[in-house]
Amino acid sequence: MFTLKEIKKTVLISLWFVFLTFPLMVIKVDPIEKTVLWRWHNALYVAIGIFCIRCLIEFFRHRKQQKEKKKKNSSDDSQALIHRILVDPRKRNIMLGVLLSLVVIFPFVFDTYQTNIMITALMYVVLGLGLNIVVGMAGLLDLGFVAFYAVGAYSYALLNHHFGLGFWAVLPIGGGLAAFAGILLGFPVLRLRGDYLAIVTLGFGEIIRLILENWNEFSMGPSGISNIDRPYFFGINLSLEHSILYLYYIMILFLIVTIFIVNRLQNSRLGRAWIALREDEIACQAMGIDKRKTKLVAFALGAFWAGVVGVIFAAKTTFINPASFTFLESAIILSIVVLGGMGSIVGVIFGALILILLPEYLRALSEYRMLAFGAILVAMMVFRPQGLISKIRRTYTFKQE
Amino acid sequence: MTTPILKVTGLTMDFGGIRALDSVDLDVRQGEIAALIGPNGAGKTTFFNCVTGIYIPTAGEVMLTPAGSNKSKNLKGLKPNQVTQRGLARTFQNIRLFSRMTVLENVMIGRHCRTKAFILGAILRNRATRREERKILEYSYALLEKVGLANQADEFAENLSYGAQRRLEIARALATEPLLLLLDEPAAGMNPQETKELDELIKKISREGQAILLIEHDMKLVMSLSDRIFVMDYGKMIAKGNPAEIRTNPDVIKAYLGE
Amino acid sequence: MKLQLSGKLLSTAACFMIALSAPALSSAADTIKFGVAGAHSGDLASYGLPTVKAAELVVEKVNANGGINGKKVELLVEDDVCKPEVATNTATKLISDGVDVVLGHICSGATKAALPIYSNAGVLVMSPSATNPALTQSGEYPNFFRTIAPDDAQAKIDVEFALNNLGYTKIAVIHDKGDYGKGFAEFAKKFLEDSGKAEVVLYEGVTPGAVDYSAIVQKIKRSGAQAVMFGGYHPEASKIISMMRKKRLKTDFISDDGVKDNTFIKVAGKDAEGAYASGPKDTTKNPLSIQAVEEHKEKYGADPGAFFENAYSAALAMLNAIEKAGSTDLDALKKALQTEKVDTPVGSIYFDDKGDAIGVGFSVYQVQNGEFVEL
Amino acid sequence: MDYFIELFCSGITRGAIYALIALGYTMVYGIIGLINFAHGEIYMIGAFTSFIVATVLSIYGFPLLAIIVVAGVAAAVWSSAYGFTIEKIAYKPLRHAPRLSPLISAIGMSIFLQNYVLLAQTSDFLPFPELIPDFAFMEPIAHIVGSSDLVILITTTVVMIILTFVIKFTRIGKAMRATAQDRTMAMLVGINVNNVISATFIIGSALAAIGGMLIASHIGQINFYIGFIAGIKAFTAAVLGGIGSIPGAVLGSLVLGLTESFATGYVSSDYEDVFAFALLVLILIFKPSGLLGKDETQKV
Repeated sequence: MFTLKEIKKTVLISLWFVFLTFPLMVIKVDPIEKTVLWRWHNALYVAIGIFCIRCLIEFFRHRKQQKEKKKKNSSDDSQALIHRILVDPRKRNIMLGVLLSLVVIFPFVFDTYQTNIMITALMYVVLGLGLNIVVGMAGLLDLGFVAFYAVGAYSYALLNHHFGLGFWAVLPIGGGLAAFAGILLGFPVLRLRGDYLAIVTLGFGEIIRLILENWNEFSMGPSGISNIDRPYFFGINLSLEHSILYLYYIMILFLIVTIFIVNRLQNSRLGRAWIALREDEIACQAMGIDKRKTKLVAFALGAFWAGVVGVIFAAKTTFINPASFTFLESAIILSIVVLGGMGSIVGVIFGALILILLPEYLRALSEYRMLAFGAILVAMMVFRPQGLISKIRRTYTFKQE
Repeated sequence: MTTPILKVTGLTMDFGGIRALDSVDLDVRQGEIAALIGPNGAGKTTFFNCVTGIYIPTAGEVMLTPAGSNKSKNLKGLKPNQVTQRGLARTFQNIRLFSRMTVLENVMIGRHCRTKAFILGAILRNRATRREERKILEYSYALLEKVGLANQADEFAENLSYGAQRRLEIARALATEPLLLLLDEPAAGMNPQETKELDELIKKISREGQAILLIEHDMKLVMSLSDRIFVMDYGKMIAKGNPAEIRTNPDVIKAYLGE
Repeated sequence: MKLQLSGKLLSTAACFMIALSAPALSSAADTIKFGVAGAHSGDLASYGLPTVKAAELVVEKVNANGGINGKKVELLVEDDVCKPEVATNTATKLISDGVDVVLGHICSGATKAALPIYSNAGVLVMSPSATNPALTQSGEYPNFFRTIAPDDAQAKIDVEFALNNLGYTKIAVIHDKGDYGKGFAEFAKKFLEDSGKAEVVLYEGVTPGAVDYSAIVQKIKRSGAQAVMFGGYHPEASKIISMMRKKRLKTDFISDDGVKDNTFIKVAGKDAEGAYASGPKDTTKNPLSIQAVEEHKEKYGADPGAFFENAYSAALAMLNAIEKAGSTDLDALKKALQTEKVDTPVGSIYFDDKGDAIGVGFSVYQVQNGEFVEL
Repeated sequence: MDYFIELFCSGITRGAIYALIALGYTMVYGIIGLINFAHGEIYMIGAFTSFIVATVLSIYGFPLLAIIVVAGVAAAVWSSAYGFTIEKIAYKPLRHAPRLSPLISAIGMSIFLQNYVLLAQTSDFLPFPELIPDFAFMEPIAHIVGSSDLVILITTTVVMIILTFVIKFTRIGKAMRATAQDRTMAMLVGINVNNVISATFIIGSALAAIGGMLIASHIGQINFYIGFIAGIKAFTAAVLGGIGSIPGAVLGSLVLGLTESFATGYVSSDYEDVFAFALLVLILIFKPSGLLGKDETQKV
């Protein structure tokens, strides 16, 4: 299967990587003691490692090509399975039923830790769905989404700290304030396009974080706010395990509501307007769509979900400080949307579960986990650039009288 | 005589120091097909852009009057979406469809400014919203049938043939229920067969009482369709009249053939 | 409706959880599970990784000597990236794995987020580096101990030194905007103002990681400060002091435990000469400290990093407490920590009832000829 | 007034530092429209390579000048190699992918490279050898402008001039401009677009490496995380100046550096970044394509 030429090429590539990694992998210097450590064995590891990786990639590419040759005529069904299920209402209901019962019994099967990280993953699903409105549907590249998340989290933390307001009371307030922040951001950036918009939203996110960090009187600065109340359960203060469990079910419920609403938005007059806006702004306006209003609504709705999840986040960790709201967080949420497949709700769910659970399960790799995370992010994009699940084309059934 | 649907007076547009439109007057009457012709760079598309709100003109008036009414609306300075809302819809010289949306969805977008459902309606999907959605669907589908694209309703717009994309743009513009339809070079790049079909389509729409203003280079098409023709050169209106008059107008001949 | 449903589930779940969690806690009979939590990746990894190495060294030695009370010690190392939300996951992970004691976390914020979870499971936590005063002084975290002085204690030492020993009257207080540095700076400012002896002529935060600090140095120069009191870690400290010397500004530099690190001297080189930093007493002459550093050099071929000695000491203290208490029960461990003295690289220490170490004696050091010399 | 001049000089130095990194961002963006988030990491790798080479050479007792030249060349060579390889692995397969996919790939690459250096070397801060000695003739004004400030300033200026020249007049420069304008057309007139893109990455990375060496020498320390923060700022500067424009990147960097410096000097360094980003937002509101960016008037 492997020709001599290919092997030769693979060897050359391995040698190139040996050269590439030579200074960083092989040499280690101690500038104070003035000693040089030559770690030649690392060069060998690199060579062998790259050789194997390349062989693997070639092997799979080869196999895929052969497969494609075999069934050239059959339609692309690599992703059709999930869509087939979603399209057929009976299958869909069965699947949803199975999924729901799995989700409900999850905490009883697994331990608190698993439940805990599942809550985190679910939070990111909702964050992803929120950002999906802005980026996936309306096509507005937002790199500062974490700002709205922070607004929500700090709303709860501060209102709880100063006025003792409870979780359920702040939930809508946090969402509302975040939506308001979304509109505030939206106004100045209405005119900006593409990457200019991206950098301004990035700046906005940083500004919010810096204000939280520096304005001690308001936000208590970098030392953060501790002892935030967990959600009360009808006035009863729950123990830690119970409140994690409680939060888990709150999150599940909230996720279902979110999916329901986002799905309806997507298939509405407003959702169509967002997609049209993403496709062509000028034509969109010429068709009578108010660009400003549509954009602002997208920003506000996206931010609303972030704000609500922020409130849940503060209630979950019981402690927040600005360190949780860095640019990297925005990048992760954006990765969820893109990885899942822009504009696809199912995709976002998969994307969030993968990106959030992956680093947790990669804990076994300990110090290599972020290295692996970065590599996987690149690999997923290279092998599936359109995302895990690309959006289904919506068809309308039309009966003529 | 009834008030013309569109009455443009003294429309002027400056870009920096260059005067692209110089006090242009034009009017389109109820139910007629008017054409705007002129050599390349005469300012025809600039005229469209000024009328539809993409550019804000330096001076002049753009008045739109619904049929059988005396209430004129001034369109000058309005945003493109407001212009469309008031009843002026256009197509684009270089096709601007929503390429990753289906053919049907493209037309449904055109219904946007004639419908109302918003966030709450979308979420609750109450009876009024459902009825509205159904009407959007029916209206859009009927338009697709009119332009002959009903059997491709679920295709992505980008997968249509060139001529079909042009027709889809017309359908999309019609979906906004315009008082006046502006067509920017609808036949550009079409083969004779497609042009012939377009000719029939425009005539069909016109027969239903739709007022149309078109920019076109294909003289055969212009002459066959138009009730009246306006000729521009170097940003000025140099002639207007019926096809026969224009054909023999010395200024027009000079503009097209040079000195 | 849905809420009531989840309420029912909740009570069922409660039964399950209690049934499950009871054996989990007592099952760790064969080994002592020693958790290490902190930033092991990301921008703050350089403050978390030395603690892992300290724990590895201590545990290796203890196991080579037959373990504690006949049980081997097993390390459970978990990353929290210094983020509160990750720290709660780290903590639940450690608890799920049946951890007995935890060395960590590194950042005060992450520690605060994680503590309630450990507290709920009755697990002892000892941090080598979390300096936020509230951690011990608020009384909200009964399971928390630390081998580092809280911000206010450090600030007090530095301020008294600057006022009484150096006699300065105009001082610029600079911090790195982080929870550690800004906490320190706030106390320093407060003590300086309360003393009535000196004026805070400048109080500002610098952005960590910035490519150039000359603007803030010019501002310090203009303020006419006789000394800069810096709250933060050594990378920013060495950048600022180098920039000050480059701009020919001879103002004295006084800082905290985060700067009293050999890396500071290595990086700032000759610019570090004459700088002051507070830190645990006489570590450089303490044989245990010398030994710990030697062990590190031997195993990892480099000098230890930040908070290494605090971490080494914390590991020794916790293992000693387990040995003396004969169990890993929180109350027994607390009692042992509060009564039994233990010899560590930072001194012979035991703990007060709030959780701060006693006997860590703090003093001020000055860089002289490329070394920290105790004054 | 003295204070003003001092702050001004600080701002210019900072701006020149940003410019060295921003040029790479703007070049890559100009050609393939990608925000290359891994560019900050290339800069970091350049700094690390020059650190390793310089330290090894100084241990073996080479003279300072030789160290500077060899370390600089080594940094440029290896950084270019990294830039080239990263483009081949992470961006080239995505050339026809949806617009955001390469961005995510770049973010992944950035995380990967950071942790690669963390594991291959160390998490600690390392002292960077002082490659730029204090010039005697600078002594009278050393309290305002240091020797390393001067070297950075001169390097930035020279690099900008050479780069402008290369892009305006050389074959490869013309090919770059053609590719930037219309990739398909460039391909049709016989330009090897892949080579042009590779060349862009190589040049941009080499610049970042030189910047890495100079800046690390100026600051005196490095670790694996320096690229991220510097990268974000440099990117901001590139956008401020109009991304895709070489003089724009330099101008944007200077404006950003001066803003930060004056914000620190006259207001508070607590909020220097807030000022920087607020300025960015303001400029983009009034000039949506940056200071020197070409206005993208949409042809209708």
